[in-house]
Amino acid sequence: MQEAMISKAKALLADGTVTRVIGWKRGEFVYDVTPAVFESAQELDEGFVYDDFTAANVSKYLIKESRKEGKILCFLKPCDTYSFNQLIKEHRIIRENVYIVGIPSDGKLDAEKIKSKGITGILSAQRDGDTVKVETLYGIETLPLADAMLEKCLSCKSKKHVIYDELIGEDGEVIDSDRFDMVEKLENMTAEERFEFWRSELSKCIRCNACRNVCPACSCEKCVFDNPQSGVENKAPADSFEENMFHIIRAFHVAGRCTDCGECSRVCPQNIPLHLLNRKFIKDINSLYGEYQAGEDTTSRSPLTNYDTEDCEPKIVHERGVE
Amino acid sequence: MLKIAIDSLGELFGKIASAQTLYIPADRPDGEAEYRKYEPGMKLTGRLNTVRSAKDFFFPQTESLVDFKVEGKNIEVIDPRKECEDFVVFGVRACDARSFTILDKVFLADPVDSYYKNRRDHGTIVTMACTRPAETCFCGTFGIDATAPEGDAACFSDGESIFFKANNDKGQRFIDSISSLLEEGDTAKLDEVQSKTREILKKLPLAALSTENFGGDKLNEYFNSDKWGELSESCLGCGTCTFVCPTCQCYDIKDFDTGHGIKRFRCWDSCMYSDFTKMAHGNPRLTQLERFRQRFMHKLVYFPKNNDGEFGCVGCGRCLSKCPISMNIVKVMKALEEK
Amino acid sequence: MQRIGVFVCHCGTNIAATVDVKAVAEALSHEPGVVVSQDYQYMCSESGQNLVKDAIKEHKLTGIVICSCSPRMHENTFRKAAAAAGLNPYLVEIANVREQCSWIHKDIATATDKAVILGKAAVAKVHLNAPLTSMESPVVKRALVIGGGIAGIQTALDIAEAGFDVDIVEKQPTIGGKMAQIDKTFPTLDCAACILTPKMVEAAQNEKIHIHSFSEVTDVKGFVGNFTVTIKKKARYVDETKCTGCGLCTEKCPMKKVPNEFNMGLDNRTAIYIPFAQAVPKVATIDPNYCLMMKTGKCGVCSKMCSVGAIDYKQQDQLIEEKYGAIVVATGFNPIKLDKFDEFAYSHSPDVVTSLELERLMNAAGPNGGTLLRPSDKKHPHTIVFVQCVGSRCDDEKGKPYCSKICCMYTAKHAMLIREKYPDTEVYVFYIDVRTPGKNFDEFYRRAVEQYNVHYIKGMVGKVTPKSDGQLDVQASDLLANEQLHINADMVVLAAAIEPDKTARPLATMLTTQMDTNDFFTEAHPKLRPVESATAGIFLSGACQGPKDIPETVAQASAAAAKAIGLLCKNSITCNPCVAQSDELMCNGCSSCEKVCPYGAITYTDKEFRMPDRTTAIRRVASVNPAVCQGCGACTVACPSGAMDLKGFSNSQIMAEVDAICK
Amino acid sequence: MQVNDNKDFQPTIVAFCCNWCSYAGADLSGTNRLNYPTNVKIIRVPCSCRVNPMFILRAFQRGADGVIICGCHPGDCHYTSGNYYARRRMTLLFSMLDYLGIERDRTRVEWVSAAEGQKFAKTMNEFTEAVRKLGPNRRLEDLRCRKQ
Repeated sequence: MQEAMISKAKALLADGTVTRVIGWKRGEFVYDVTPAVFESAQELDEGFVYDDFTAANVSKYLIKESRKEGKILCFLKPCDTYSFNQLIKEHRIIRENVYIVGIPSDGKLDAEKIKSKGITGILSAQRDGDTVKVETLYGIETLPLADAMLEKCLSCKSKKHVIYDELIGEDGEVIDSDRFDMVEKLENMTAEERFEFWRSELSKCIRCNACRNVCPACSCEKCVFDNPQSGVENKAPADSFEENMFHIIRAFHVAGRCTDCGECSRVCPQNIPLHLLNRKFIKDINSLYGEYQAGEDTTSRSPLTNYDTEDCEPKIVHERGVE
Repeated sequence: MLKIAIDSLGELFGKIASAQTLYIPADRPDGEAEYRKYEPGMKLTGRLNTVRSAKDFFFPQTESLVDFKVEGKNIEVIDPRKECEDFVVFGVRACDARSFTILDKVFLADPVDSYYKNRRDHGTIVTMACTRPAETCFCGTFGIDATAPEGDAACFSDGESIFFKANNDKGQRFIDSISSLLEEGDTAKLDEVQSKTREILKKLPLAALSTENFGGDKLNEYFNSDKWGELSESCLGCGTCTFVCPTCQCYDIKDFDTGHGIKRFRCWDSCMYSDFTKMAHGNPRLTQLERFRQRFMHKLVYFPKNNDGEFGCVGCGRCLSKCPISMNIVKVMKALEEK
Repeated sequence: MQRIGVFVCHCGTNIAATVDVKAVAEALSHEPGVVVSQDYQYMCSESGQNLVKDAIKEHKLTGIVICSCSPRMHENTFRKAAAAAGLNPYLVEIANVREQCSWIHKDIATATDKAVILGKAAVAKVHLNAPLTSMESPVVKRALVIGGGIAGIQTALDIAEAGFDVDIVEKQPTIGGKMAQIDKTFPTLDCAACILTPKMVEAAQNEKIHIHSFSEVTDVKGFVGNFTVTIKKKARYVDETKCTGCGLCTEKCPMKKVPNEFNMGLDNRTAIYIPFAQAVPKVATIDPNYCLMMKTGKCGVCSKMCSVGAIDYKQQDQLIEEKYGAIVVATGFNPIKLDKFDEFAYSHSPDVVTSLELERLMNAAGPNGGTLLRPSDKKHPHTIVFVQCVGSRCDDEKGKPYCSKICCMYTAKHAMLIREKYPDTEVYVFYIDVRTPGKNFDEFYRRAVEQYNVHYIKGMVGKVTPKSDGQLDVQASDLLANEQLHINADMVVLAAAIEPDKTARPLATMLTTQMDTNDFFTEAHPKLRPVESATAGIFLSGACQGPKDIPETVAQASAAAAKAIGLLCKNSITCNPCVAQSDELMCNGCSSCEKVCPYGAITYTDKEFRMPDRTTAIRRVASVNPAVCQGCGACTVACPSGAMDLKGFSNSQIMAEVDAICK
Repeated sequence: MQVNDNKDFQPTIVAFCCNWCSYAGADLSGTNRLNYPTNVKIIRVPCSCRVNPMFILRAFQRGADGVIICGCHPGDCHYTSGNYYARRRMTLLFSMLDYLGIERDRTRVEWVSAAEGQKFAKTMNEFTEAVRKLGPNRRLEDLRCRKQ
């Protein structure tokens, strides 16, 4: 795949379709790839990489990149295309300045997750069917694929590209995913248990803002949490601010716009399952206001800027689920 | 050397905790490790290091500086500080141990930061030599010996026992306080473990990384390097690297209106943030490039320039693991070295 | 530094009996920024107001808080008083310590505590109040009526009567609309043409009314008092100013096989035509789809016949732009298409007709000169079956969920007229319910049943099948008798549901007015503002807002006119200054606010900004038109970055109140 | 459920009322001298759609024990559609708070028209009682703001 992408990129650079390519650049280790812009065939040959660790969603970079001179080529995985579309809808990306090549993805590995299984000194990692073989400083370790795969890929919602100029490989389908299982599990806990669960997770927050800064839906010029005028500005974890304000408000602000790309949880240095907040909103929206997938198109009204006169009353919250 | 069987660590921790607050690195359900206040039954983590460094105990992410109690039109000023109680941080790695040398240069230099000093005076750092360094480790680059950590007292494990060594008076007092549980032991096996570890350290992927091309005299050369644009291009401007870093020490001072008054507190800040050191006139570093450059120039050039060649990095590798887009000091060093 | 005055009203004993007003004044005097805190017997009295005014001047107050009755009662009083003393009226806040405190509580201690908290919240808010100035926006003294049916005509006549210029835009070659096609009207049975055509003529002759027939609205910009509308005058290939309507061309035109829309396609017209004899304007129009000259370049008969030289085969569509202060929508309705109702054989048999087609079949100016004949063989029908609710009150997607309202009455009218004129004809009406609310309506229906012996059968028609003998087999159920019926009918008349005109939805988009799911325009308030749209300056007339009969339409048309006149009478509009405001530096241009604005007050523009990284960039940012914004605040919550805020109820003001209450 | 019904607990309750219906309804319950607890303090907003979830969280942060939002009945909004948006926003917010383990009875939305003084008073009596039973809000408060 990587070779096909590089030759595609070279061809598009050569025929002048694009002037730059955004992709991923090889790092020091097998897993530390960095999103990067390539401007020549040589740069592509030297550093372009697409493998089991190229998980970063590059859509958000296109806000900035699409405003630069010349057209840019981006390689988008199925999940990334949803983010891209949503940003088009919000007038954040200039579509004409981007050439999209859709690329397939069969899930990415998570070095942090592998490390959390006690594996250290990672030198390489190879997928082999349902297992992953990890070569380390201390020998070879094998672990089940599910234990090494990114959470967001384990509950992938779609292998379909919702926007592209061309595809490498076959397009996939929307998947019947089990992504709401954990939300449901939480819903079925008692309020006390839910409180304990979220308190223990959210209290780990160090307010590094990685979740916000990586989030394609969080593209505000100035975030309310950075704006002293907003009344909710806050820089560091203070008492219960993150638990009671930051993560709730952030999830609410992206509700109806979050495509469930899973980047928030991927980047959280404290492994807080932030996607479970967004998924709760998605699940509620689906069940209360009809199925809605943000980013699926560029024209539909998001559920929170829409209504139906027959919508349910807020007291439905009091009437269902577990208290 | 004095030692205790690993099986008896619980007893040791119990004894320490009975005299003062004890923090040890313990496992979290998600597989990461964090420092926790010791409670009976708690076990040392098997992970090499914690997500948050030992810095937090001496320079917490937020702390109250002064309170103003407002009643109608009256304002009363209250000092929220209390005399710190003695505490022990156990199991600090060599890299984190060195971070205190760096933090001390900032906070204990004149004018002394009394909040920090209060905690330094009352805290005992007990370090633990590494036996299984990770691929992200590069403490050796900064002259740190992972097998001989600094700190008030150091511990060494041979897999069966933990050996103790005092590095200073405070460390000696600590060892004395637990000496009833310790016994003299043979270090033959430990020596073997140590030399094995040293072999691994030499083979680490980043073992060759050197600071020889960095330091206070490189300001002009690197400040204007054209590499910064490419390096900072993908930076999200989040604070992950800063907040997991054991040596980052920048803070902001803010007021919080509680409704009854004002709490003036300081909190960690990150030079990667767009409002870092924002002043009345605006922001001195307007682009992410400038902010990104600031972080690495500070660690590799400005800090050694102002602190007798001491670099602002200890090679713990946290930022290598945690940066959302995997940009880090190692990549920066290597890129700047490329001519 | 703020200098705030607090004034606590006793309201006689209304407040003072349960709230210790002196204690409230004393407590609030210690709040930050408060420089004077007083209580008084009746703050709203002249002497009370003077007390406030004097304090404003004496203490150079920058804001005042009145602890008194509800702001709904006296907010304006105190705003005026403040203005009189030189303080911006929007620097006044009211703490409602009567309706929401003294009147609902009995215990003096707790009521006083609460009054103090309410006062503190008001003080906290007023700290953040900004002086606001009401904008004045001039009103263009001209109205536009879109649609020239009876609704549009009536509205235009009333507006013109009040002395304002008014333009009618009608997409057909003539005004008159559906009413012109109707034969008789219920419940009085007067001839529709006899009452409509004088109004059409009156409209044509009124020098304040300007009729743009054969025209469409293509663009609407602006806002209340100041709309700019682009009207497309479609080419009719006849110079309106020259044509005298003599009709010679229509007689001589060789192309005579054009389906006649006015008679619902039941007969033919010529390629150059005047829709009907009383058309206004009485001007010919060439149908380019049929005109031989236009299609083949060979003919030109009309041009040769025309003595005034009005024929112009090269005429082009023309765009004109006009400014209006008010717009009245009167786009009316149409019967729905019946292609989804195959069971009634509408498309298979010419003898199955809609009610509107029946109107033409019975009309003296219709295809049969007023004699009711079966379309297929022009024979006199002896049995006619009427089917009600065809597509109305329909559960599935074939039809409409609503009641079309007029069908019950016009069917009774049709039945009665047929029985009157042709007593030998049997008339059956199949209905779900007969709905006759309206003056003299039920009496009318009863006459049909009792005097004219129309057979009303509660039940559904299941199927209409054309038979080989030319008759129609109507299979139906009688729900009351609980039996299946077969009727051999000569004609079947379908009461097709009515729906808004197809042009309504694109028009609503242009006007930024709201529509319901059935494409009827939504009124500003279902009870209290039935003829206004939620968008200021846009009014609703007739069936575009919902099914209506003629008297209702006319009533609403006049009501809409009255509202439009009320607007046009003003030289300028004072806008509510408590409107949304976008901080362009923070705006992302995401359009969330625009989507929730019920008034279309938010627009986006690309503007050049100096960015934090010293570059300049073109950014898409929202701006609010303060003349259109009504200040609901929906946008402020939709905006994730907080770029949108509401003056007078800003985020910081509301949070200050929250803080004061919770502390 | 707590056994203690917190008889002596005086909750702080913030009520956001839309200017056109519910605030007028509140006035009407005053005019009719219909009693409801002093715990309820009303904040006037132009429309229920002006209520930002941040205001609600802010109230809880600052120690409110219950927050209620009142607006025109659906279909009667002065601004035609404001309460429809509010209804969606509040449904989702309340659902999220519930998901986070916050007591459900601390939040409520009620549609109260300008004529429903009785309903306003009844609603406030019920809501206050429900919140009183829950006891002080400990889960959403910010300790820095707690009354000393």
